[in-house]
Amino acid sequence: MTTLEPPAKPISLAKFQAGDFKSDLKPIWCPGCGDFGVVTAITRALANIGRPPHEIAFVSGIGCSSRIPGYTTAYGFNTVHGRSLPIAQGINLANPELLVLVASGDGDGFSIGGGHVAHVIRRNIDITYIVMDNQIYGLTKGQLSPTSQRGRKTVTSSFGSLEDPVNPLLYVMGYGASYVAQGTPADMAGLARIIEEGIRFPGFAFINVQSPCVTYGQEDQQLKAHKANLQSLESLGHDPADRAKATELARAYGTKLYTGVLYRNPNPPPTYGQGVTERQEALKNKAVPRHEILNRFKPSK
Amino acid sequence: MTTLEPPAKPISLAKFQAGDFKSDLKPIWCPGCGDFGVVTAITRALANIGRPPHEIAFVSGIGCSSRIPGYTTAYGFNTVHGRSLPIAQGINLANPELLVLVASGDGDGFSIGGGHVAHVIRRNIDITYIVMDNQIYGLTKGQLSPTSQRGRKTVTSSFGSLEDPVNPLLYVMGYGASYVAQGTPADMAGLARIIEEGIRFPGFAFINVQSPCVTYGQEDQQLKAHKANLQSLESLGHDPADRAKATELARAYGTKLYTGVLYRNPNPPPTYGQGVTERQEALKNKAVPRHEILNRFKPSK
Amino acid sequence: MSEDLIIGIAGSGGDGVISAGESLITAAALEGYHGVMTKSFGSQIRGGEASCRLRLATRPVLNPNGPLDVAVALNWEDFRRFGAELPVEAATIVIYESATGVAPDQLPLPGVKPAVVFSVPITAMAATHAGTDKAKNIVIAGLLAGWFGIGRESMLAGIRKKFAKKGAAVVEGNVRAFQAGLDFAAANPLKEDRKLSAPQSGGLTKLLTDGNDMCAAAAIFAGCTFFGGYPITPSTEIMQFLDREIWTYGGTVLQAEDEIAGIGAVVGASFAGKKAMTATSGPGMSLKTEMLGLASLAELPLVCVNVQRGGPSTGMPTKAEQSDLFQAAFSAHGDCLRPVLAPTSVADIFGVTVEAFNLAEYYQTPVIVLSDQEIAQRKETVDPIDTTKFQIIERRHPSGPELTNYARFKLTESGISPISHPGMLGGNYLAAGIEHNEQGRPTASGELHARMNEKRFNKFNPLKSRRDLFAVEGHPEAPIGMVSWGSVAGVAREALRLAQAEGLQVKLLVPQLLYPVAEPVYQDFFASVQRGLFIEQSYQAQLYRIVRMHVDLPAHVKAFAKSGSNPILPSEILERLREMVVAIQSGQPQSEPVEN
Amino acid sequence: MSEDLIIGIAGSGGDGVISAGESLITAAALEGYHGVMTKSFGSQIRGGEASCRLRLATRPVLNPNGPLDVAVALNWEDFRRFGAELPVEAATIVIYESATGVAPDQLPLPGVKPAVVFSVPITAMAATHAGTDKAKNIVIAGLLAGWFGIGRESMLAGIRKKFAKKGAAVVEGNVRAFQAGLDFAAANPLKEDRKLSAPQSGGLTKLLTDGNDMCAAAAIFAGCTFFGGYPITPSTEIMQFLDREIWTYGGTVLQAEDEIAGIGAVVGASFAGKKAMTATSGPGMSLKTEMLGLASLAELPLVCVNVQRGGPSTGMPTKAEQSDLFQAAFSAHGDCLRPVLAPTSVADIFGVTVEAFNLAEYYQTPVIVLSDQEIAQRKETVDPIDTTKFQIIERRHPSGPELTNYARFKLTESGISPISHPGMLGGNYLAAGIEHNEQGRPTASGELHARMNEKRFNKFNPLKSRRDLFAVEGHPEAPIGMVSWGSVAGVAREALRLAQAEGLQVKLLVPQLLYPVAEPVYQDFFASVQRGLFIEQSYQAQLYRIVRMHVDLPAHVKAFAKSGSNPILPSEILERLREMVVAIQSGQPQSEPVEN
Ligand SMILES: Cc1ncc(C[n+]2csc(CCOP(=O)(O)OP(=O)(O)O)c2C)c(N)n1
Ligand SMILES: Cc1ncc(C[n+]2csc(CCOP(=O)(O)OP(=O)(O)O)c2C)c(N)n1
Ligand code: SF4
Ligand code: SF4
Ligand SMILES: [Mg+2]
Ligand SMILES: [Mg+2]
Repeated sequence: MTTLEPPAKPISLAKFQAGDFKSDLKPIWCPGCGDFGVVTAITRALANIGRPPHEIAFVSGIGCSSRIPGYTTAYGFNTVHGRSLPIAQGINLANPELLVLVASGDGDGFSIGGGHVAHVIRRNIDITYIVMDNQIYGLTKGQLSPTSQRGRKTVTSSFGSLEDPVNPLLYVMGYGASYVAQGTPADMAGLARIIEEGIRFPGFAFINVQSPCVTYGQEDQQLKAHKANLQSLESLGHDPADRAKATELARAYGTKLYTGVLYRNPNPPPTYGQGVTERQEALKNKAVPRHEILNRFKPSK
Repeated sequence: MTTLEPPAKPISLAKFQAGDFKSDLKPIWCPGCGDFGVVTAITRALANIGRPPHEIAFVSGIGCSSRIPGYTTAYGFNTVHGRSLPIAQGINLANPELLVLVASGDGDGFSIGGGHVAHVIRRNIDITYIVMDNQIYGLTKGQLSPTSQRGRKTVTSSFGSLEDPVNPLLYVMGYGASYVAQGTPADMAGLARIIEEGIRFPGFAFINVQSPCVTYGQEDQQLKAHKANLQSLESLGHDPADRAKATELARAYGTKLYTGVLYRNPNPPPTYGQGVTERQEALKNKAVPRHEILNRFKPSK
Repeated sequence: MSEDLIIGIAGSGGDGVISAGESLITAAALEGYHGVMTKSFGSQIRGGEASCRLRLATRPVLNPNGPLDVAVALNWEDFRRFGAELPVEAATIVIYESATGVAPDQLPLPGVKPAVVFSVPITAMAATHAGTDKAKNIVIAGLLAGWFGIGRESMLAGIRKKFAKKGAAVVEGNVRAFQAGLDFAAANPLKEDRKLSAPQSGGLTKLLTDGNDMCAAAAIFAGCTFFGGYPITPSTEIMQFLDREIWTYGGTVLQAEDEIAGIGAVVGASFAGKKAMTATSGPGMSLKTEMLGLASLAELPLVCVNVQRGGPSTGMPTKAEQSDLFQAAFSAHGDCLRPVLAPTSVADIFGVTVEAFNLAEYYQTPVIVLSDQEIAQRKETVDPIDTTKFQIIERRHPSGPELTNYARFKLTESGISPISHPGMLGGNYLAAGIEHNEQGRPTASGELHARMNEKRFNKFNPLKSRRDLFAVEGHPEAPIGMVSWGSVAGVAREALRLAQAEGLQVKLLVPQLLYPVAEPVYQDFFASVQRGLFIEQSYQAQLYRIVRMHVDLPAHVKAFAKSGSNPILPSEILERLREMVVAIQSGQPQSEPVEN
Repeated sequence: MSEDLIIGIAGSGGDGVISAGESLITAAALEGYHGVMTKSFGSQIRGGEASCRLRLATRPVLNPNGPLDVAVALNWEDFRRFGAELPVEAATIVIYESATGVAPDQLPLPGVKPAVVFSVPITAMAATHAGTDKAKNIVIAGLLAGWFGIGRESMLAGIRKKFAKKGAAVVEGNVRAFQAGLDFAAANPLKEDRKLSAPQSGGLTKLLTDGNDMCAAAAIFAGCTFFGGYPITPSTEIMQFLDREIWTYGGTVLQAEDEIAGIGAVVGASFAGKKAMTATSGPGMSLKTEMLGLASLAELPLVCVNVQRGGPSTGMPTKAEQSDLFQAAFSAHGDCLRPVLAPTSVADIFGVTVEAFNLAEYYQTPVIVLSDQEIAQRKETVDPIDTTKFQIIERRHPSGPELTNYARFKLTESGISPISHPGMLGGNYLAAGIEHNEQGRPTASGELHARMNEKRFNKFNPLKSRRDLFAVEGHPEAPIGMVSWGSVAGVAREALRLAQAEGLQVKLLVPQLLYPVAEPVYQDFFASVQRGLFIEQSYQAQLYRIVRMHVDLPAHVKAFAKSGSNPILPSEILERLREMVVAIQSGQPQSEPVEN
């Protein structure tokens, strides 16, 4: 077991219950959808963190999974498909004091939104990115997703998919992410734990959640199969500081269901926000008052 | 030395000179720009391949580098910033007989266009993708590029960049590319060779070219520095079939200048185009004539 | 006997409401009735409430229309969730599940007391006869077939076929459930005048499909061999149909990583010489903007279907609206023009899509087809279409002398320059989004830019007098004129019928071509008009505004416009037409119509 | 003495042409002259040809205007490449490099024989006096200072300062080169009437800057603390200026991976409560469409600057055009409205940008600033701006009772609902692109959608009577009216002056607010108008068309429009005004103006 460090930014800690983070909006997911478990895990993690709901910004894109913010009491922003990361990044840089969570789906995060991931990671934006990976487009009723396996038949791949799936774990490792974990609602305690740890981690944290789609998913992608197949990385004795090993394990995505922390950088790089704050501090005394900014345009000989 | 296989699709081979592929449009690059060497290397490679100009589609985005298609006699398409790959992909799938080349810059290819790379690679679209990586935005006059190193000062990073650069070689390895090479116009013969080999390679081929920007580049990014620093992978005895080693070498991007073929998959997967063609063949006999397609809507009891 | 029957059925997700509606409309199509069926769901993906509206008639059906003739409620909570979508009046026949425990004179329908109410033990009948609750929809089908005299034979055949695989016992159980419905109806007869008359066309079988499938089929007919797109409600079925069908024609469907890549691949395929298409809805259109501009400047043919939903932004993805016309016409930066077409019905989308391909190929341009959620997803009976009537146009390739010193963007008189593609010897050129000279070489010359702009605009001039892309109905010299487009045109058409039946002098203009504005067509139409109304389902009355840009409309031509998902009814329009007649007769300015 | 002097200088990249122009306009600004300087380059990034046009005057200068008073050619090939950008007439004084070997009466200027021609051994003088070719620009500065009586002292001071670091020898060399220019001028005097009069304002130093820097400075003044964007010509300098300055105000500049991410971060920063901005040009605008729609629906303030270049698509990136107005107003899908403002000059962009932030924060909306390449990149003298005149508006936050059961999208009378942001206790809500109720919860109700559309449109009503965002110049009851916007407004203003000088009864309307269309303002303006002209640099005359959507213009109001990069000159406009006067007097319909 890893020890949890104190929360990164203890602005106004208090004692909370998971229920304090659940809104009264009734989820409109299909009965049995894995996302029910994810929202529960998130609210549990948040209760442990202790930041009050109004200091949390919870951003998402569009998809079944992206409905999550509305089911919490945080400031939610259900943005547009694929753009949760850029928007969350703006929130973080505008106010680094906030706790910024991002929820996404496999399509939202790795298809239309895939182009933003590398950049948010290489900037090390201090947000926690939770992808509910169900290997399908749920909200739009069952089209091929970038994590659907080759050959899979869906309503947009009637004769089987002709492409290899993306590997979210391997990609983010390649982008240099410092915290990479995977979970499933089949292990709620474990899921809540890696989310909590991700939030506490100083910098960008990526959590891939195998969250079953009961309506369009395959049998081997359901909770029952997860329970039978999951392998806890901790129980395997994996050392999350071992980057090479983590990369190797990441390659098994799609064939093995490893849960827990795959990689945790023991020496995480500075966050972009830190760089910004330091720069602002360093330059503060060079400011001319805003109303004198036009003096910049006085011609000089 | 590797032996070059015969061209993948010998539609109408003939004897050509590099000059047959050079158009009479005068390049408007700055004198000394590395891209001059790249267009030369490409035309040399094309002469060796032997496909006539009219069977070649040469696609690019926007940037100094993206001007290349206009300087060749191929069918050129200077598209919009960051979208050369999707467009090239459409060309390839619409007519798999064509030879499709794509030219891009570090910004065009890895910043605005970065989201398309993974998908074109996991589909294994049969195109040759040449990125002229000068670690700067040339056309727009010297802004930070995704391959600029951390701390670099440019007109958009007056106080130094706060972000880690992307690693094109590592990224495409992670995406599962089957042919990955790097070159520089400082070694013209080597550059022409890896381009030719990339074209012959059946499937997606990625070639990162360290192509100096003489106007906005740094001294250690110029041809002279390249000549001094480049290390040929061949001379290092690197086996391009060794994926693990290739991944390791890719990590040195930005610190070492390795040239030659980093990775060549000895068992390349089928291309997307092959899958498409097979499917078309298999289903051909199920066609109803186009003008009878509406029969699909006859109600049946 | 009745000529027109509107049935609304609502229940919860598992109740088979939609499938009951589908067997009815299928049976009706087989017997030669006209019909449309629209579906509506709660926001759940699965479970939640579901409903359908079915309109069957002996003559062409132009829209789903308003109040129900027949309401079927499997439970009242779900039924009431659909509110204005399933309006019940005093004249409505109400059929409901007895197990709801509601008394026939205590229906939870505020302010309405329907005269004819049947409490039917639907679930119990299903359980008794078929041995399963699941046969509820079969019972409903039996009830409706019995009461309204439609589809008895074909539905029975349908049941036998559908359950054949499950064995004789299941088949017979369902047949019994159907018969139980028939028997119940027979035992509780309706007045004869509520039955549906025999179909006018003498029972000729019709096609049955929805707008998305029809659009996809039209693309195949027009010769499309490449589709690139990204899923989005309510357009995805176009891609799904093509994915099932296009390969047999040597074509390809690419589900791309996003909408930009989807249309990007289409641009590439078109450059490579193929007829190519993409389809999407509002948010996807917003992302495709840059590529549409590129295709305009590089003069590359492509068809882009926008199945409009409620906007702006994510808006209301499952509801129809006509609020993307401004975007269709004006989204790209710079001066450019691309044709925008709109179908008015499922049948109409066939011709409109074929025309879109023809315009795209002929004018070398992107063409927008503005469908909408209603047309896209409603099932409609369609009279057999004679496909030999349709001409298929191919892009003009250069040949012979045109291929020596080939000038891709030659300033021809028509503005249309023969277009080559990779593979064509001698046709090599540089395509680009950069302004260019006739050879395609980049230029920064203002003069060349002006000439190329002129070329790219003037080539469309002939399009503005394509009167065949407009329907004028009603008295040609009428002093009252309506203009309506898309799915709402069906409502306006019905209002026209009603007005004519009352002897009002009214006419209606229905454009398939929305942009460019065909000035002469509007000028002619409005020449006789003293009062007029653009009828549109958008807040801004977007066609009205766009026509005003180019045509000086008579002073009293206004708009009657509503935000999406708020029904526009023939009766409402009729009301306004009557007011106009009065205003003209009295010379008084009328009260301003709802105009946003 | 002359009141107005137009100088054009052209040479090749290394010739220092731009720097010569810059020292002149700097000197002029210091002495209190008015001036504008535009630059133009060949398509090369480095090397290639370069030119600048410099207009200096004793009263405000409204545009770079047409034919040159003075042409300076360092070589004829490069000079001629600029064609219509540097027009030479018989009255032009031509100064050229003797080493070109061209005889003064054999200038390669087809069809023109300038009366005054000086062949000057510029390069030789530089080499002789400064010991290097590089001092050519210093010689040119000396020549012009000598002949036109400007900037002698301040340029000398400038030279001393500029070369100080390189040591006394270099300084003295350059001073000698400058003096050589002065001496040459003295030895070859011009008629006295070509000299420039003393500045009217009595020599008060002016500010000197370009539109992009001014826009960025205005953003800082308005309280902007977040900028997210992606480089694109000709807007990048806005980001570059902010990157140098914003950190000191606790602000941040993010160069994002693309335009979508750039505006995405801005949307996020605004949601987090900050004043935020992005800037781009056409292709970037096309990519930002979806986010603009999101910001409209979620009612989030932001400012988006579009520095217009030649379109469509990549078009002509270094040339100005006014062809993105349709896009600014209509690009997003669905019914939505966002204000569009345009500055007419470098000075004007200050107030316009501040106003854009005020509107954004007050109305909780994206606001588009339509700058253009000319304003953005021309150097202009600006009278000192009294910043205390400007009010700064902050978004209205909820407080007290508004924070119990907080309803983010409350249907208030004004349509403006107090807005909270993360960190504000009790203000928690769900923002979304989905249609919502007052609490921000998703809805698919047509009725709610209609009410929210109404709210989102009606809140802008007060904006339509903001007469302070319009300038009316000339005789208020004139029968001839012009409308012009953006950089072209300066040309129209000059035409107005000329017309007034001829005694023509003309007026001019210059809107800063382009959209929504301020109907009452146009109605009032056109009340007296019999003939009118919208003057615009676009093929489609986009403002003319947009105004027509909402205002019934008098029959004889037309457009005079040209594609980008084709100069519109005061003299051309004057010509048309004269024709209009004749037409009115004779009651004849005039010949149609160039209207595309
Ligand atoms: C720009 C845009 N494109 C497409 C859509 C339609 N759309 C909504 S969610 C979605 C994908 C859903 O899949 P995923 O992200 O895996 O989430 P899930 O529903 O499976 O949780 C799509 C294609 C949209 N809303 N906006
Ligand atoms: C959508 C869009 N955004 C931005 C630009 C402006 N732009 C053109 S090229 C370029 C980057 C050039 O850098 P790179 O891709 O590295 O190519 P290089 O010029 O260095 O070869 C940019 C930002 C554009 N043309 N279109
Ligand atoms: S469709 Fe799948 S992902 Fe969506 S709510 Fe239903 S089960 Fe969950
Ligand atoms: S700016 Fe740099 S990349 Fe562009 S042409 Fe000049 S040297 Fe080459
Ligand atoms: Mg999914
Ligand atoms: Mg570059």
